[in-house]
Amino acid sequence: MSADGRSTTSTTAHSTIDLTKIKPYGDTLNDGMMQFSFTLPVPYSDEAREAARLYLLKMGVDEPQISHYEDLGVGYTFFVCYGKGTHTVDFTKIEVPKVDVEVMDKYGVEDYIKENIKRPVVIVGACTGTDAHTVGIDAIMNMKGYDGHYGLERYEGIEAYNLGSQMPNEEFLAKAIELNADAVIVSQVVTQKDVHIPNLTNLIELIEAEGLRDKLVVVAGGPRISHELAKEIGYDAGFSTGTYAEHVATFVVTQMVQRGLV
Amino acid sequence: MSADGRSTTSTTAHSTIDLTKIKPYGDTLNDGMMQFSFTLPVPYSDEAREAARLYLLKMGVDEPQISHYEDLGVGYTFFVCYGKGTHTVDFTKIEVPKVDVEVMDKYGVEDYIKENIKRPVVIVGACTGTDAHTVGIDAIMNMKGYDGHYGLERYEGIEAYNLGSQMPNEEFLAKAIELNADAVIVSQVVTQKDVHIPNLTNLIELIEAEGLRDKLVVVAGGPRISHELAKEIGYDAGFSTGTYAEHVATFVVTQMVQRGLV
Amino acid sequence: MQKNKLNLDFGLVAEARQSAARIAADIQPFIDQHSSVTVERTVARLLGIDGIDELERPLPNIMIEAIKKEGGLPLGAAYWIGRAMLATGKTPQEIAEGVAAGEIELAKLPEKSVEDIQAAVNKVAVKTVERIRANRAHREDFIKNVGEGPKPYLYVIVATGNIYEDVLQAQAAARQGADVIAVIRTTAQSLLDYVPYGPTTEGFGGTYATQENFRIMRRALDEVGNEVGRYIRLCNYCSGLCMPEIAAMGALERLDVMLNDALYGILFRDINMQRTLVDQYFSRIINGFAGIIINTGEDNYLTTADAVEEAHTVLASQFINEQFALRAGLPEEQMGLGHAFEMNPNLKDGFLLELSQAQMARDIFPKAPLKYMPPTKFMNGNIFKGHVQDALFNMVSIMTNQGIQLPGMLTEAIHTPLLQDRALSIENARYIFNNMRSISDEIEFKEGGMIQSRAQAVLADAAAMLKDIEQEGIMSTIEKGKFAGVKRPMNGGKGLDGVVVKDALYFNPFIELMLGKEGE
Amino acid sequence: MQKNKLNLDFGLVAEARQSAARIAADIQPFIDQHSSVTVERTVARLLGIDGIDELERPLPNIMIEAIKKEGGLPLGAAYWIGRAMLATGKTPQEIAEGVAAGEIELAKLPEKSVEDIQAAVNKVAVKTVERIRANRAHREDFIKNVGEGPKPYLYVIVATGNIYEDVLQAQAAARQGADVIAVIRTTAQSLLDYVPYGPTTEGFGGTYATQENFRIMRRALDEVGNEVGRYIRLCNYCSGLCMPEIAAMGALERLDVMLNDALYGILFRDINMQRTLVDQYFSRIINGFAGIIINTGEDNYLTTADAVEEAHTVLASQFINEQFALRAGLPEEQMGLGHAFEMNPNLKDGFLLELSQAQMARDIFPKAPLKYMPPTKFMNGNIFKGHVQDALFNMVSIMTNQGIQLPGMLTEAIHTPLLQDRALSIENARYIFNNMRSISDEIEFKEGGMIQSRAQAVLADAAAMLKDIEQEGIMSTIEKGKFAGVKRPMNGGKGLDGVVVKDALYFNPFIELMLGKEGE
Ligand code: B12
Ligand code: B12
Ligand SMILES: Cc1ncc(COP(=O)(O)O)c(C=O)c1O
Ligand SMILES: Cc1ncc(COP(=O)(O)O)c(C=O)c1O
Repeated sequence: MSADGRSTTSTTAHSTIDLTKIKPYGDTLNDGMMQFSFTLPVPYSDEAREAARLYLLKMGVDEPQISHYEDLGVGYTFFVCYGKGTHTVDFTKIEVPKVDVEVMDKYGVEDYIKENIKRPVVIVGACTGTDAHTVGIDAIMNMKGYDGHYGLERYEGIEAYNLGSQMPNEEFLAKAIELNADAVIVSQVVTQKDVHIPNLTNLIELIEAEGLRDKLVVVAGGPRISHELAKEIGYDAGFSTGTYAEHVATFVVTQMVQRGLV
Repeated sequence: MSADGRSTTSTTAHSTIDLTKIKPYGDTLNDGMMQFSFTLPVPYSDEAREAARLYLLKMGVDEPQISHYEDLGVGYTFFVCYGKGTHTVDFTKIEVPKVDVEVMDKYGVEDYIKENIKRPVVIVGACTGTDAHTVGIDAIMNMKGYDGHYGLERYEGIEAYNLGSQMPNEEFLAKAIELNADAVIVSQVVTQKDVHIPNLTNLIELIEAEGLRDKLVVVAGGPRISHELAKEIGYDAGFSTGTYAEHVATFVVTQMVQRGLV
Repeated sequence: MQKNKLNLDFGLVAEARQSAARIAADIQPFIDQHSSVTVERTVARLLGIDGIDELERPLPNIMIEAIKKEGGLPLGAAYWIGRAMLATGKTPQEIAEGVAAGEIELAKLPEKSVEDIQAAVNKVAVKTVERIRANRAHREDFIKNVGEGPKPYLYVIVATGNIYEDVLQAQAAARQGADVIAVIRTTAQSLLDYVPYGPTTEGFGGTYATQENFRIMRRALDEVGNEVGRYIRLCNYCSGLCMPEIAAMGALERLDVMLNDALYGILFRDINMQRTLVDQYFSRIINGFAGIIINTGEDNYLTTADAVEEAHTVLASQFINEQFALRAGLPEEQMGLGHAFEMNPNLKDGFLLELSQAQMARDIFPKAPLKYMPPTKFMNGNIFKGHVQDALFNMVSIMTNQGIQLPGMLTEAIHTPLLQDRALSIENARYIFNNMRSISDEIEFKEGGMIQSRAQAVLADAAAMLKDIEQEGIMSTIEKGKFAGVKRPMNGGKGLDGVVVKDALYFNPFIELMLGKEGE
Repeated sequence: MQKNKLNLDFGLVAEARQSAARIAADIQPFIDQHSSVTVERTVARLLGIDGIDELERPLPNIMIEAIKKEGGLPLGAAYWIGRAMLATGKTPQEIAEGVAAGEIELAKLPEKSVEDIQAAVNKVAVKTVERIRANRAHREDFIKNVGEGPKPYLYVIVATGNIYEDVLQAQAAARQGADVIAVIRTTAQSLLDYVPYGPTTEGFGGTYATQENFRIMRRALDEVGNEVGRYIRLCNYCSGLCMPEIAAMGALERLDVMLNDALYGILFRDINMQRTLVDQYFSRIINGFAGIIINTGEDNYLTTADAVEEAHTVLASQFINEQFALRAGLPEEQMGLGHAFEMNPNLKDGFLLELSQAQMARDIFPKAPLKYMPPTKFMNGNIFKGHVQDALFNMVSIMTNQGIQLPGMLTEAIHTPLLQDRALSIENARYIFNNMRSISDEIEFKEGGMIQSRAQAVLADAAAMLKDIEQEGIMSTIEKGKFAGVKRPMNGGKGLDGVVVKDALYFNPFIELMLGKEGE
């Protein structure tokens, strides 16, 4: 699809999109229309309604409209609102850091290993810390895979070890060393109050303390783990919702070659 | 319910609400949590996602989280987000202009007319301009009323004339003069592109041109007509969702007495 | 499939249908004896007259006003156009332009024999009819070769006021899964006694219905239909003061669905009843011939009246609309009879009553692609609850095999749909339709239970009401306010002055061409 | 009411039930021969021992560790406490404090006759049992005098981590219509081999289960229950390494519902199977006696396994849970057997399969207040679609008369519920429950249709599986990974070192008091 993604017959409507100043779209370009819902800790009243309106005005919302408000039963009031965002964003300036390798499929990865690495690649994974959500890491590692995409255990040339859930970082790393891992991959699903950050950071610190940071490909994943975040806290890559085994496999094997870890 | 509306056992949770600085509440006081949904006119992509995040940041939303985004099929992307509002509102300073008469019920109004006006009160209503939504004005005027509240036609001492829908302002006013109206009450439901504003303004101008502004109680109503808005464009009062006949009846008869129109 | 799930008394159904048939038959002589300005403008359009003058007055209006001014309307537009063709050798369009320019005065042209006139007119008329027939065939081919969505068709509206913005929204909707796109008309159009011209970009709560707008949208939908592999139907409104004209425009531009009700204009737009009854007849002949599905407006009753108490008026009106449609040669397969999910959501067991009502319509009109309207009256600003109301509505639809579904909008009480509102609404319906696809075949209703009894009671009330109307006559019934609680006097309302009694020599070539040859 | 809507083979149901009964009977001797540290701590608690030392170690733990260190655990805590009571004349609490302070060494106290010890202990035990009985009566009175909500009860969670914040949210939920408030436990608590003490304000994704927190919440719910005119049930979790202890705390503080599954800890928390089987028995005796509804955790199978393929494992587990519960004197009316609405929403006709599954559970366990869990696995960040998924779930619940409904949260895939999420979720359920109140009585399923056949097939698979397990034995079955695809070795997992073989003189006064006298 082209940059503005619209087909010829409709271009007359919006030939004027200015990508340096984009705004929300309701039913007319640049109308700024947005929907909001939130609760204010004040009792259901006209004053509460006004407070919600003022709040949206402060956010730079024009013509805020309180479509619905109701008493939540503890002196707090819930609001559903619409209004027109006045801010704009320069879309032309946006650059998102990405895992930028061309994703190979299972056979591609297998061939790549045969040609470029010529020995089994060892990948050790787990759901570390107090996290017990194994479905994500299982989706990536187990034979069966996920959504019709086989997991790493089924890849020829990859030895995959899934160490399961609630794995303390120390134990996890010890096991990885024992198995002679080329890559360690960890999953973090519980992110409430940012519990995943200290846990992920701790693992990296342990790896550094062991002097292994250069020799290992270190990857994190989970529904709220962005590549950006992962890089920030010292990982080689981060993978989020919609990841399949081939994504992480491609990344690991190409990293190994690029970094001379073969 | 008390100002903070909470019962004794829970006060330990939030004894600290500072009403001069209120913020949205998710599950912890002052967490600022809000929900958003909107569409940006840019194609579904990581960059679009980032644009949505930046947009929320511009609005003063901390830790914006894009929970969901999807392609709308025309190069536009829809977002569902959560994030933490950083603004605050001073709740103690809020004053909302209100129709401030103690609402009387039907019998109260009837007695009030007998005692203070001593002649029939003539109220003429319609849905004016191009608007054809009669259900609202019918709810206020027709015998049958609405939600168990009788309409003005059933009030002893009130002569109510419901002129129906799509009534041009000129015709409406002519009819009101002919009927010797004490009050004219108009309904406006279609508010798209603010069509109601010129129409309501036009009626007031016609009334003023006829030199009748002082002699008439002039009231507007509709789901998006606030008292504030009505006052602003020269009406005596505005009534919104949740209005019953007794509200407007009380207002009309007390205004008449206050303004010496008996 | 047709299992009488509700244990309805089909003897009573037949009685009710006969009452309705007699009601329609009773008024047919009146219809046959009259014509109207819009009927004649339609004839002019179908004979090729289009365009506007420098004051933006449509040529069909100029033509018919010219004829009317001379008192020539009882003979019909075809007569005058044909006579002018013979007299001048010009095409209808050239004649209209001449009239508009003041260069031709129809009444002053030499007289011709009626046979010659008819022959001349028929030659042109047959071409138009062929064009419409070709449109119909084109639609059928598209569906055969490219495909269409399963029923219930998903019908969504676009209402930006700007035809180009509408196109954007319509294509988005089609990609999201919509099967029918209805371009809502601007607020006041139904009361205009002419059809605006050309592409338009300004409307309130809707976009003008113009032939050019039809064309633009038709092209856009064919394009996206090819892309998504489904024929996307286009819908507009032929209600108001220009019923047959808009029907004709729709037939020419291959619209697929038209709002078209025998009584709606009378009850909800205060259009004179004589005018509407005459206009609806010709409009339906055209729709019938063009293979256009009509949508009737029974749902409107429930936006003002109570859906529990007044359910039988919906059914009674469906019977009447059916009979009026049959008389106009419109087959059952094109009758999108309307009904709506409009009970108070806080009603205990209200869902069962809705289910009963919807199943009843299904069983009584088994071949009709019923048009099912979403909750509107009881929607409020709580979009979350509203989205659930819409989900329940979608469920009833798939549980009872409706034909055309207007998925509700979570923002119904707030604004005309945003792009995202429509996407969510379609998603809601598609999820439910797929996840419950076979449910209507799997579920039965308890013998003598609440669902069955309710339908039986509503049917009985509707049959009684129709008996009543049969005694009273449809016009007198409307005068007394028995439909939707609205009283309309015989000679009140808009557009009466556009009604005319036909002369013995009157002729309209299209009635015969469309009805005789293609009617069921 | 009990109509066999699915045409199930109740002979096969009886067979399956017998298999399950034999599976449970088979393991009972093992259970009877063993005790565990938490069972003994429970006895200590029920005899009045509570509190912590200056290192925040709970006194029941200090007591049992002291006994264990001396090798005295095979005789049971009751023996040692009773002996100390006779020897010192102190109350159990004073004794525990003495032990903690290092002032009393239990093994060094003079021996007493077992009869005397039992008599002394029984006197205290009877008082505790009376207190629990009174709690039960109090609940029944409250319900009789003030009332309760109709079924399905609306069960919502609070999970702020701070008990006071939880109270705020719980009272709000009750006012919005919730019938059961579950205080979710903090993430790691199930693996603690002790129960924390006092009011707590720090937890991750949940709040610590402590007796003081129970008390605080109980008071808050009684208060709001009186206000709204409905008894508000309080729920917590007795799974993990402290099953019977938490059951005891719940019984003492008048909790009403407890998560309590015979296999959950083994499969989902990797707790040793011997430990869990022993612990669950005593915990269920307590729950049974206290009139507490247990909730089993079959829903968890479907968060990892596929709900279509693995449906029969849910049913098999329900049968097993039922038999283990009966053995512990827990009547059917208190068996909140778990199941869940977890099929892929994009599955064609998936709703019919869900309906079938839910109706099957209803028909096979007619008296049980089934606990029905919402969609979680297939929820994603699209809260609007999620809200519709939750609506469909609510529909299945009311269509099949479930007992306890955990309305889904539209933000399931995003965060633990906000105040407003819970309000919307309750509104969704209440709307549907009221609007379809009688539907289960009105709707029947087609003979031999998809709904009936599916249930029959699932039942057959479950019966076969139970036959298999009966051959194999429950422990070996789990070792082979036949439940939820999870393999657990007999001697693996947490907590095995807390299991002990009982001495011939072992006694636990509460088993008899609670089971003998009140067990159905
Ligand atoms: C299933 C589930 C459970 C199951 C887990 C079973 C199991 N064995 O995994 C059970 C019932 C045990 C459970 C328990 C709890 N859960 Co839970 N659970 C879920 C649920 C419903 C689905 C998660 C899931 O399986 N997703 C499917 C997988 C395939 O997706 P995924 O994990 O995102 O994985 C994909 C990508 O992210 C990526 N990926 C993931 N990991 C990795 C790793 C690498 C290396 C790579 C490359 C890629 C990658 O690839 C995967 C495939 O594309 C979610 C809600 C939801 N719908 O998301 C809540 C949810 C995650 N749980 C939650 C909570 C709070 C809990 C509890 C703490 C509740 C409690 N107090 O008891 C407990 C704690 C358990 C613990 N100690 O961690 C919260 C988390 C809130 C937050 N943002 O922090 C959620 C969001 C629910 C909620 N709204 O409260 N849960
Ligand atoms: C019923 C209805 C119709 C019916 C109207 C039938 C009739 N005779 O009234 C029909 C089907 C004809 C209709 C048509 C249209 N409608 Co309409 N309709 C509605 C609907 C579903 C309900 C309105 C209603 O009856 N509410 C119930 C009454 C009791 O509430 P109320 O009007 O707010 O009145 C209360 C108070 O506001 C107050 N009040 C109101 N008036 C007055 C006056 C006085 C003096 C006082 C004191 C108080 C008072 O007291 C009343 C009782 O408490 C709304 C959606 C919704 N759920 O709100 C859309 C809605 C109002 N319609 C809408 C539109 C756009 C139209 C059309 C323009 C669509 C089209 N292009 O064809 C047409 C145009 C008609 C026209 N020319 O005006 C939009 C308006 C959008 C906007 N914000 O501008 C809405 C919101 C739907 C939508 N989302 O698109 N509609
Ligand atoms: C049959 C019919 N025609 C037309 C309309 C549209 O109304 P208007 O007359 O404003 O175009 C409706 C609306 O519901 C309808 O049901
Ligand atoms: C039976 C049972 N116990 C306990 C829990 C709670 O888990 P945790 O062990 O983390 O407290 C669940 C969760 O679903 C459950 O089903």
